[in-house]
Amino acid sequence: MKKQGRGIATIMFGFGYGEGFPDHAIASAEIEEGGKILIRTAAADVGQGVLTIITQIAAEVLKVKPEAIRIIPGDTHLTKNSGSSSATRQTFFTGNAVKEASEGLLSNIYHYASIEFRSNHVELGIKDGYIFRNDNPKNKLSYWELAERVKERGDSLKAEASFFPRTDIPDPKTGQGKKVYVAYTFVTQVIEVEVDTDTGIVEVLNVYTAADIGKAINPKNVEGQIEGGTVQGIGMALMEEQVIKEGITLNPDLTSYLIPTSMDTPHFATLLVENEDSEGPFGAKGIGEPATIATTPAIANAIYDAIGVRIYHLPITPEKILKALKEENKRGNKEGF
Amino acid sequence: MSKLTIGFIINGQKKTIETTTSTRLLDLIRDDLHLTGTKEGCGKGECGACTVIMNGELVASCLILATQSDGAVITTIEGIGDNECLDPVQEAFIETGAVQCGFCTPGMILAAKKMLEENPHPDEEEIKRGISGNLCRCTGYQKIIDAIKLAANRLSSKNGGRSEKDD
Amino acid sequence: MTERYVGRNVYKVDAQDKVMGKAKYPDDIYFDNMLYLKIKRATHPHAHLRRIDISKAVKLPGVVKIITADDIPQVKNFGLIIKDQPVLVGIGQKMRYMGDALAIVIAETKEIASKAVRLIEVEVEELEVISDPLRAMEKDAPLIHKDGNILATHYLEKGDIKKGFAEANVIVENEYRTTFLDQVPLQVEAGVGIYDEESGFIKLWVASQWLHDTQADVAQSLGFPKEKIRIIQPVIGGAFGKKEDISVHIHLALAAIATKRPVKLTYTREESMIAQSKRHPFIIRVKTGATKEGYLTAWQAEVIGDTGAYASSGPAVVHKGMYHCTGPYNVDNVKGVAYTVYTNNTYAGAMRGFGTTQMAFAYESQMDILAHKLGIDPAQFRLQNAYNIGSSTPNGQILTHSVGVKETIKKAAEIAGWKGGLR
Amino acid sequence: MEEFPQGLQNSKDFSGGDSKKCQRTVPCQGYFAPQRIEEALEILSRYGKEIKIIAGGTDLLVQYYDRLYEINNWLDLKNIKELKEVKINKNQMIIGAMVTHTQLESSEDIKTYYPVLSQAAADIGSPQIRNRGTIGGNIVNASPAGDLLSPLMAYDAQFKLQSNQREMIVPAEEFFIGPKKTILQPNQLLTRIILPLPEEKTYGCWIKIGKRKALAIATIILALVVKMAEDNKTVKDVRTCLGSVAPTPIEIKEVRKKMAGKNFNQLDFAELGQIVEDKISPIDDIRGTREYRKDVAKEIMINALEEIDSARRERNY
Repeated sequence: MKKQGRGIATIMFGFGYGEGFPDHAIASAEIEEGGKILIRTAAADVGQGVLTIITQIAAEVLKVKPEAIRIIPGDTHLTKNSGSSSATRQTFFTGNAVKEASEGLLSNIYHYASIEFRSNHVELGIKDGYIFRNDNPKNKLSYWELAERVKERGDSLKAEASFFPRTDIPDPKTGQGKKVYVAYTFVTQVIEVEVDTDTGIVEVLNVYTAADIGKAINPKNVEGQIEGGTVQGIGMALMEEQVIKEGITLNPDLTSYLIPTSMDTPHFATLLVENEDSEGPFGAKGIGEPATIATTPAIANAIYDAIGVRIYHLPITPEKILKALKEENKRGNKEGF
Repeated sequence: MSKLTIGFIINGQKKTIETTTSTRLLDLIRDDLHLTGTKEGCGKGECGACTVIMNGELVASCLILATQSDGAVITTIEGIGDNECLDPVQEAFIETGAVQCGFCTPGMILAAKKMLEENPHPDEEEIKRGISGNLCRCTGYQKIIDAIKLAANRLSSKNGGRSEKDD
Repeated sequence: MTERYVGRNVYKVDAQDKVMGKAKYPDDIYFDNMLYLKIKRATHPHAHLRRIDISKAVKLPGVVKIITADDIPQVKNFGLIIKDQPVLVGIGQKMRYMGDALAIVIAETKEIASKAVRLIEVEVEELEVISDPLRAMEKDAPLIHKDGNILATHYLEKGDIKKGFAEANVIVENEYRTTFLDQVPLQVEAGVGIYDEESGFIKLWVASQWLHDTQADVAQSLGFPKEKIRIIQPVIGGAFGKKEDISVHIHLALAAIATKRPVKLTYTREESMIAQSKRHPFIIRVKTGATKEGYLTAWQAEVIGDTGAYASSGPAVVHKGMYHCTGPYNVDNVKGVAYTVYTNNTYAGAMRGFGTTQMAFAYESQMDILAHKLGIDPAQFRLQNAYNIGSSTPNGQILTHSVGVKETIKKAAEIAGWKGGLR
Repeated sequence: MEEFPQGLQNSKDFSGGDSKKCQRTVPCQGYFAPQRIEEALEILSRYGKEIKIIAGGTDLLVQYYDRLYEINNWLDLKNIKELKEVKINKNQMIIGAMVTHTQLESSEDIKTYYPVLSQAAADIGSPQIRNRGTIGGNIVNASPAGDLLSPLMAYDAQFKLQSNQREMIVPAEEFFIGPKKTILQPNQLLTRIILPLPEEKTYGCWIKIGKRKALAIATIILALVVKMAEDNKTVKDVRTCLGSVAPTPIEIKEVRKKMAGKNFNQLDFAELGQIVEDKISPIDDIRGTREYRKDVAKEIMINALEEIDSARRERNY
């Protein structure tokens, strides 16, 4: 018999390394020859899209098209430390560093342009990579022309910034601290499942997600993180387990360690809660890790809702479900305590 | 292990190449021809990253001996689209955000292309089945499915066909 | 102010290269005259290495060199937090899990390297294999590392836990267990290394989630100045925590130095799963109290995290899990302890959620069980306990801004058509 | 900026191939791809155990992953056209050993006469695997979880085995002797699969339980084929074949006794399910426990009987 159920889970995730661990990102922005603005950062794009995010941030601040931004691949000798692509920290940390570096570069553009135009900053306008006096917009200088003039003055048009917020080391006896993590991301998922009580097989039908991410720099990217994280969560909940017995892995390949396929993916509906009140760039918070956390418990709760038994050991395999149902039939009560 | 010479057509080019009896088609494509868009994710036909089209069929190149490709016609991701003109499936992958780490992408695009050739108007279940031999660990598949729907729509309107099926 | 690019679905800047198959991942890099490496790995999960015989392997035509621990006495252990992981296990030293490296085989082709690995003979003196963290914590358990099997203990204490449970009308207590997971990034560990004799530079093309940290670890292990280790990031191919640790890096550097030729090492999927980090299995014992009106009063958690044979980021993972033990809910009285425990399993490190993913399974199950016991709608129960501005986390951090948790509960319930009547 | 070493620029130039004609390999040292069965048998007789037969390669290359060099000689059947045919000969269906799962899945004849086999082929692995994997390979590999094996047994399949000395035809049931073990001799080739054309009122049901929906190796397989008498009510004969519950695919013969001659309406499905559960003795492995397999065997037997019942009733109208 097939039974449907619905479960909810709400999670928090304190992101960044936190706990007083030095956590910072360094980035620079410079006008380079060939009509590009070069951003240097060592932030690793593992697929999550940080290079796209910082392109958007730099383009926004510097008022140029994203195509004008160039980012070089990470290289210990050409880029400075941006910290790791982990701890859900890159949008917040490197995003802020790139924003500040871009703002620094913009300030320098105003500074040198005000010398060229013999004006003060408020009289200057900026559009699409050009700077001009508002009273005479036709007499304009591109960033790259300005960079040439700056070079003639023996200077260069660039800026570097770092973002290095403080956190506190928690008291070792109590774990208490004033600011242990820079900020928290919150996610709620409601998940609907169908359980086949003959075979114990669970199908995840629908996933509804609301995520408090402060501000989505790129909404599609955020959705992609949530969908991908959710499907990893489906794997954790229902099928993934590296079986290590007496130190030996019994299933060291993708034939026997199963991850979800396209056939296992559910329908998604996602809503982003954007209060824009975080200290991240444009109010953004991280989503990488929080995207996967709520899924497993929401599925566990949905299975309980469907069949009235609860599984305490992951993954919730068909055999665990059938076994629990059998025991449940014998006992005839709920929750089991 | 013995050495021998084989010939085949890959991405429209004839090649004659010396290989061995213990070389897989995947090794030939990557190590000898340096067509590195074809990836190795598992080596056991489970992940689909090594997918190519051989003699009109979608295949896992890690499960084929190089010698078995003698006389075959092969298309890899490098044989699809170019800088000036991407394939509609490639375009759709970019537009819908179907690319994250990108490692599954070449195989996924070939699977999608092949499916759309055989079934220009797939519904969602057919799409899922068509790419079920290609694992993706990043996207949760949804944006990939969206991309294939978008490409199907565009291809069929270009061909004057009917619009996408409801699912 | 409306933004032009922020908040918009700008196309991924690297997507075009990826859809065309042009993006260069670590395994896609080739040099002329390149050699291939394979690693001979442990033959037992817990044993002293007594003898390693490479004589047959070295004679195989096409084998250029085989490096064992004897060849590299100067090389030091590595590790993300604690330097407890050997580059190669030497004679008289211990192998602590099946992924430990015993020898680096360098050959003209992958195939020859694979053959040669199988020709290496190893003799070991077997020790008790500790696969269960509860066994590892027992007093008579043999030590995997000399300072004890409990690598780290962390504590959490807020309010008065006794008082909290005294105030509770309902208490639920359960044990939850999670298992080893693999991150399964589709690109396995791979890379290419070059040593430039003249400048003394080592160049590595290896994916890393944190370039500069990896550089520092490689440098300290090899005894090189940091600036002589240059790491260039290829396109990564997925990570999810698995590419924080050292994998091919030091072996590539050693082989490049030894041969003065470009060298390449790509793990098999099997090797990646056995040798490289896992998600920690947690045993979570948790006790939660609430009033009959449905407000949480006390939360107690004990966590045992199996970190396998080496520390990696284990101590940080396990206690971060504990620090999130209550989820986003107001609880005045919290108590916790977290043990990070060595075993002879594959070492566990970072994976998406860093300990909090395992913990959420426990706390959100507890919340559900409580809601059912109290007869309160599960969404409503979460909503009435969820953080506000001014709430205090288990660490006692007062949240001053950006607390949208209640909004997420309301919105998720709304789009799901949750019929519970949230207040 | 440090550039990545590029692929082709740094490597050997292969453009030399353009001027030459696309060459085909003739049988040569280490790799043989004959065009006729007789040639293949001749090569086999010469090499015996020293040659590996390769059909689709979807099992073999997994098995020999990372040590393909251990195989010195390959006999590739890809060029033997007659092994790729599906044809009806009088009252028999003849399927060549090189017929792929995709061919099986899409063949209208197979779909009509042997729906259980057709569905089993459709449920194998993935498109990539179905395009290469063959029925002959699936049989010869003899995995206890082999998807096609139970359906073949359920349809009373026979296998034609040929050597250059003689040929023989064996029932599927006698072919499998253990996990990955068959009676096939090193000098023999499985060339054809022979299925009797089913009688008109034959019903079938295919159930595969795996741990995920695609690319799954079966935890348990059930192929149930029921032949009804003219009245469409009386059971004439039945085959209840299971996979992944024993070292070889098996038939539960006790079900035959219980069902034959009975009116389908009066069958006790739960009892029949229980027989299946009682008669199998599966093991615990990574894909499922013994207990789970026994429990599920019963349930899917009941489900299969229900499905056949409703198909049967549909045909009455």
